[in-house]
Amino acid sequence: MTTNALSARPTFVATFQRLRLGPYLFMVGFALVVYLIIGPEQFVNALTIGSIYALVAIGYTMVYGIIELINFAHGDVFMVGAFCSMYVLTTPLGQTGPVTDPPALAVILFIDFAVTMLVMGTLGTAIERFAYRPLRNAPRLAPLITAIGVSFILQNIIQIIYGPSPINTPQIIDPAARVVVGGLSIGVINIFIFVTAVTLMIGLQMFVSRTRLGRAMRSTAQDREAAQLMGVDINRTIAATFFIGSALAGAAGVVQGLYFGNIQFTLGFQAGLKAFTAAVLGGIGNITGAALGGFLIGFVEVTAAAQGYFVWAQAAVFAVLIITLVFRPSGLLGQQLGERT
Amino acid sequence: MSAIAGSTAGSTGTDPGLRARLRDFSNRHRSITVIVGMAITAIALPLIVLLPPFSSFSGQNIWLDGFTIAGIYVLLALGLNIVVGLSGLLDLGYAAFFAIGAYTYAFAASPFTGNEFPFWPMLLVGALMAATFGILLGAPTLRLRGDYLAIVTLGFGEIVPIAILNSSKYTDGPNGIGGITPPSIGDFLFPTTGNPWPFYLTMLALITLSMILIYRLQDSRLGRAWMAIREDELAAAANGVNTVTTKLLAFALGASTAGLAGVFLASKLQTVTPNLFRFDVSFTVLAMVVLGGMGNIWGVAVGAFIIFMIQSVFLKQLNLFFDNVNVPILSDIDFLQYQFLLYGVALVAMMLLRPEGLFPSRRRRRELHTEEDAAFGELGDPMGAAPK
Amino acid sequence: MKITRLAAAAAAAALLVSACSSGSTPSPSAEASAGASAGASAAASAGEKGTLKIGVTLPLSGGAAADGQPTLKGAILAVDQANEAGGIGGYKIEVLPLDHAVNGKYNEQQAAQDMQTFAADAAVIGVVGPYNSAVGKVQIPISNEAGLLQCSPANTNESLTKPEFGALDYRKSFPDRINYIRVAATDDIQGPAMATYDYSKLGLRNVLIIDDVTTFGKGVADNFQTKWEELGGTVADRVGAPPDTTDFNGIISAAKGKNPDGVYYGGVVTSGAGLLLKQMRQQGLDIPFTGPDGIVNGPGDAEGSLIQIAGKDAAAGSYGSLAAIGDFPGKADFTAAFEEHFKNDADFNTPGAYSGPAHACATIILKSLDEFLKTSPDADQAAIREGTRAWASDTSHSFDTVLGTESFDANGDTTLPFISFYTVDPAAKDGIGDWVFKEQINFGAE
Amino acid sequence: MTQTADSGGRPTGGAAAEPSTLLEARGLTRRFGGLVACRDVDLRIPSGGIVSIIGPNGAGKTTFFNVVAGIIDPSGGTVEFRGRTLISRPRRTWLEPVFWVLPAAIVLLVEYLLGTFSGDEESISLGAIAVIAVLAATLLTAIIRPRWYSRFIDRFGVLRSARPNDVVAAGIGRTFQNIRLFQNMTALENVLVGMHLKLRSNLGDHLISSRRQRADEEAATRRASELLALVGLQGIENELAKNLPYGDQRRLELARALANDPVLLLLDEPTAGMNPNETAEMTALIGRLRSDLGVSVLLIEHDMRVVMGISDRILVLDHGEQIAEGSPDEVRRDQRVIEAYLGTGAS
Repeated sequence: MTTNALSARPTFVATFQRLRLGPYLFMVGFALVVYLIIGPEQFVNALTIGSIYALVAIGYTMVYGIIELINFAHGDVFMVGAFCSMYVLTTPLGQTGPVTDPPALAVILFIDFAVTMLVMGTLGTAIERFAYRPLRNAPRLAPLITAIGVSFILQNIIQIIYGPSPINTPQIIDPAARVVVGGLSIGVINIFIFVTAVTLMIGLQMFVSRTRLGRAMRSTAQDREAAQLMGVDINRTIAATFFIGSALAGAAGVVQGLYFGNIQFTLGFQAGLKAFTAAVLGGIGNITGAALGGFLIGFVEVTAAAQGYFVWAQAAVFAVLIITLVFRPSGLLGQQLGERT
Repeated sequence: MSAIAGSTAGSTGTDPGLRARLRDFSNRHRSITVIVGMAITAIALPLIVLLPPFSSFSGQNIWLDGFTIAGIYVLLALGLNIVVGLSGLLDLGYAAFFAIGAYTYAFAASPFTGNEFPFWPMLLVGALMAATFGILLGAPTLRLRGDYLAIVTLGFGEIVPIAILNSSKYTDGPNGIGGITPPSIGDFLFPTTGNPWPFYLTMLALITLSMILIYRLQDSRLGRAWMAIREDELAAAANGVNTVTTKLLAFALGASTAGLAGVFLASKLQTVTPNLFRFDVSFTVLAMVVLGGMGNIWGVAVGAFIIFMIQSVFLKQLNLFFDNVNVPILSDIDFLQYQFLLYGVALVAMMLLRPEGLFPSRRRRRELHTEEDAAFGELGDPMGAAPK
Repeated sequence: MKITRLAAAAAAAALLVSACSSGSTPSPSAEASAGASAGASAAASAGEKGTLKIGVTLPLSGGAAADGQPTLKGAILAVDQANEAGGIGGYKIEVLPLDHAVNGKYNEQQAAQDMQTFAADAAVIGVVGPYNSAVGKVQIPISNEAGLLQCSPANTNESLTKPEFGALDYRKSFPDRINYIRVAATDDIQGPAMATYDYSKLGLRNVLIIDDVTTFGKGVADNFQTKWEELGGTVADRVGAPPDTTDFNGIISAAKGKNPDGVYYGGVVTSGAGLLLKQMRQQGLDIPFTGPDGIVNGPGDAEGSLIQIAGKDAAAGSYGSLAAIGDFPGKADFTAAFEEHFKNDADFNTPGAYSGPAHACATIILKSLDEFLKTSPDADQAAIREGTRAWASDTSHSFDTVLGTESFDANGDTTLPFISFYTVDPAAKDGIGDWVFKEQINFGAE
Repeated sequence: MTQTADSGGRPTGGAAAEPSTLLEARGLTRRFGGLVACRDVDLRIPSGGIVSIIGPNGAGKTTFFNVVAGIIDPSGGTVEFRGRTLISRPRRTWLEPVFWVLPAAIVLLVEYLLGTFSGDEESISLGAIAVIAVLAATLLTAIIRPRWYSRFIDRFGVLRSARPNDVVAAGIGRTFQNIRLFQNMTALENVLVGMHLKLRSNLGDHLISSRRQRADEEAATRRASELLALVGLQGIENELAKNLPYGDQRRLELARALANDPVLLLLDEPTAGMNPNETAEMTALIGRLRSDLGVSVLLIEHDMRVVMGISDRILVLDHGEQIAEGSPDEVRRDQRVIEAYLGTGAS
């Protein structure tokens, strides 16, 4: 997934020019333009929704990077995460509305995130173990179809448990609470979401680049056989990848619940679609790219809404996807695909 | 190629004359097989539904009407089978082409536009329109690896209804287009209700035709190229197969079949609304193809038919049954509602346990027995032992 | 060539088959509903002349069940009452309900098949339904050709009946033979009514109009907007938000800039009215939230109701119109009868917004049947079907229903186009929060 | 069949008579990100010659192969085949998609200027249809790639290296190091796929299953069986490829590579994993291919006996670098080669 990180070492300058700087400049420029078009308040909205997409997109990109599978079920893992978080907040923690006392809030949030991410990670690993691993050497189509099946199953299980209609989740961070930053009043929740997302991403980035497991992931992504020869436990590595990706999706689910205070079993489909677009946009297999892509999608969507073309927002997102695939299939940060198949 | 296989199954293929005769024979046989098979179906279905328990559900006319709608899905499945089954490309936005076909006819023959084009040529036009959009979508994306296609088609399948919804000026948006003219032969206008036979027979004719054509494609060098791509795209390219054009052809031909089905749907319902073409149609058809046995034409057709019947009749009857007998839990479960759960479980189970589908194609079983299958295949019983 | 021969052969077989096929066979679903009604009508000595059926076509499963089931029970109640009273002209009446919800959402294709079923079943003399206007568009061509009386309790899209909105496209076969009538007022009344209410009663001047891009939502919103601009109100913004929208923040922030003093949401709760309201309040947009009957769906404890999703305090300041009579004369009795009749049912045992109208529809069909049988008691089923249709669509006839005395104009629209207005009272229903009736206006009187 | 064979235009028999250059690679380079898989490799294959590439694992042999076969683009250098440049570094490929949308864009602009979109419904829908049609047409041309189209984009400096199928069309067949047969297709079908470019029937023929189509298939099937016989696989036409024993799979792949009557064969370790007997047979077979069919061969091989046995010339790679090139004896004596092998441990 971070192939360019590896290859960056020898000719650093070249890589620096070729891959590193351009996209970021583009990103900054894009953000600037968007900011000028839609103004600060909408910009905050975009960043918030973008953070959620980014978190989900990372899961896609990691899984694709390591086993080249579009994990269609990932969007639904995110959805299940939202429901899991709701369960944790309501049933064991007995929350209903905003929590005002900061320490208590912190504790509750920590428990909520920890439990949800853990459960979702496990779920993701289980899915990989039972639905994908048996098909690792099957034709490409097989796991894709299984993934779709798994996504159906997750959706319907949730629907059976919680019914088809939308469910309220406790917004323990008071959605009305606002702080004034530089003359602009921003919702506390928005700030919280953005910060959480960025923290998680940085954490992940460090994990992947510093730890042993992270290195194992990168080498597996590069060349599974070679990694195996080097003594990397492929199954364990892939399982770990799924765990992390799904955990992040779970975190995104928590955030979703906190932000909108209302969740539904159909949540996963749309979110998953946009998140995958984000992953492709950023260069599939590249974590930073996925993050950037997520925010980009957020910008596109909110800009459309702000300009009064809300109904076209979806279409705009996919237009972006197709254009990317035509003109830069490798995405913002991805490296050129080796095989031209 | 399966023609050759069938023919050379007996001989070791040293005598070209014999082989040639055999292949001609089996080739002619292939089309006849389909026609005979469909003819049997055409006559058998109406008779079967006169027997209990079917007769107790509803009258023959209603059954035939249901079969006609089921036929639309069979067509869709046959088309998607070209893309997914034969060429191994995952198309998740198939309903979009269905929609394009339907709206093509809606524009061609409805008070909304004021046009009054005849139905039969529009079948072709609808197919062409769908194919055109298939090319428009496929051309940029088919150069990339397969799974990108999956996501792009998924997006496309989302965009088309959105586009139809929001360009009210041309499509009357969510209202859809009503008052579409039903087909007519001479002065005989196909009746909307009462007598389902005209639509029923038309649908059977369409299916028969598409099956024959698809078989011919499958047996051609194009069909071989498709399968080669499905098996190993790189190796296929390294053997002179232009993967892009070949994949694009598969995509376009699949789309055109959907367009055909769309035109028929429009003329049957006499109303089209964007709501008819949401993504669950795409996924239902995909499930049909996978469960029917990817790449196996008869299998897919039968699979599609059975699945549609299950979802539109069996599950309903199940509900009613449990409502009547008041089984504690079961009577509360609404089976219709969990249709997609069943699909999901089926898809996963199918891929893990029986990837060749419910009605495995002869190819997949050939290693087990060659001779009798060759003979058996020629008989081509509609239960999906594909006449190869 | 071969194909044509095949066709010929099949056609021949067809004749053979249809010759020996016995017309219609009772379906277990009919038995089912019969069982439902038999409980009540056992005592009655109805049915010496056999049974006739009233079809009910509604979305009855999944998310749509909340709309369909209470409506269905409204019709069942009417029929059971009739059977208890000794049936109609010696006939016992059965309710034959068919569900056209697929995956919990109405499905036109299925609806069309159901209408085919009714049309083919000669014992069906009338149909109650459908619920969604989009479904009506698929069904009316069929029922029109079959000459089958169809009475919708809830369809409000004007194009279904009014030629000037293209209704003739849907009754092509017999443009002058009215077979589709409805007791609900059309959107070209409901929308403008709310516009007037917003303008004069709530004193709004600059509204934000959002629709859910569905047949119903967009239609009613368009009608609202037209009237609104006539009245001299200004439209802060007109936005479409597809039913699967969850994030309205973009829209709201954008709208805030144009400081609207009210919102009109053309759509239903399942397409996001609740989420929109919730997010509006969160962004501190505390302005009246108004909408059509789609948003008036039950008290704060009802699963998936506007009040429950948005929260009762956020829901305060919401106003909804209902395209039916709010407190019709017999409302109290009706509610009592309804709850009494279905007290044993696990769920949906209280009347919904369209139970009354459904009851009225059934009553109208039964009344027409009764009147026709008086004139020609021995008519065969085909004649009964036609006779019932004819009597019901005759503009000179009127019907005493729970909603009051209904009659229909030349298009089959009710001559009692009542619009009633509701608002959310957080304190109502002992603190759960519920919609409370404000007032109602008869736009037929204008 | 014969005339199709000749249309392959290969120098029948008298290949050795005129040792003209068949394929020439100049300064072929390929890097992946930072690491260089092969650098400045020069190679010349005389027609009718057998040239081998040897080198320790990871020396970039297969990369070189894939570049020549058009599977991956080179980062530099060119490959000329029969005097015309086949492979070269792609330039400005991003420009091509621009040409796809350009015509449609122009039409759109023109319509806009003509005020189509302020006009009535008719004109608008017509305008839209026109745009879509143009776009579709452009894309189709781009995919079919007629000569004039290629020349056109050449003029704008868009240079796209040959795709694998172009390479095959030019008359180069190949096998893979790890066998890549179409597992679920029969042996015969595998060879028939290899014959793809020789069959002339088109979509129309398929649909009406025309006489031409049938004749085509007939001839193809006959030829396919001949090829199977040639590599010694008589009578397994209808075995699924995946059910064949390893050695047979290698031969089948060879037969498939021959199906298009190539002038040059790229064989990637044809004897890998074979026992001595099979190896000997395969070596003999390769020799026969040259003598009987006059096919030139470019060979990657680890088995030195094979290499020294049949090669005219040998190219030695190590870490992507070309360290030696010459006749077997020269190479055998070359100091760097010995180091390379001893250094990394001969395989």
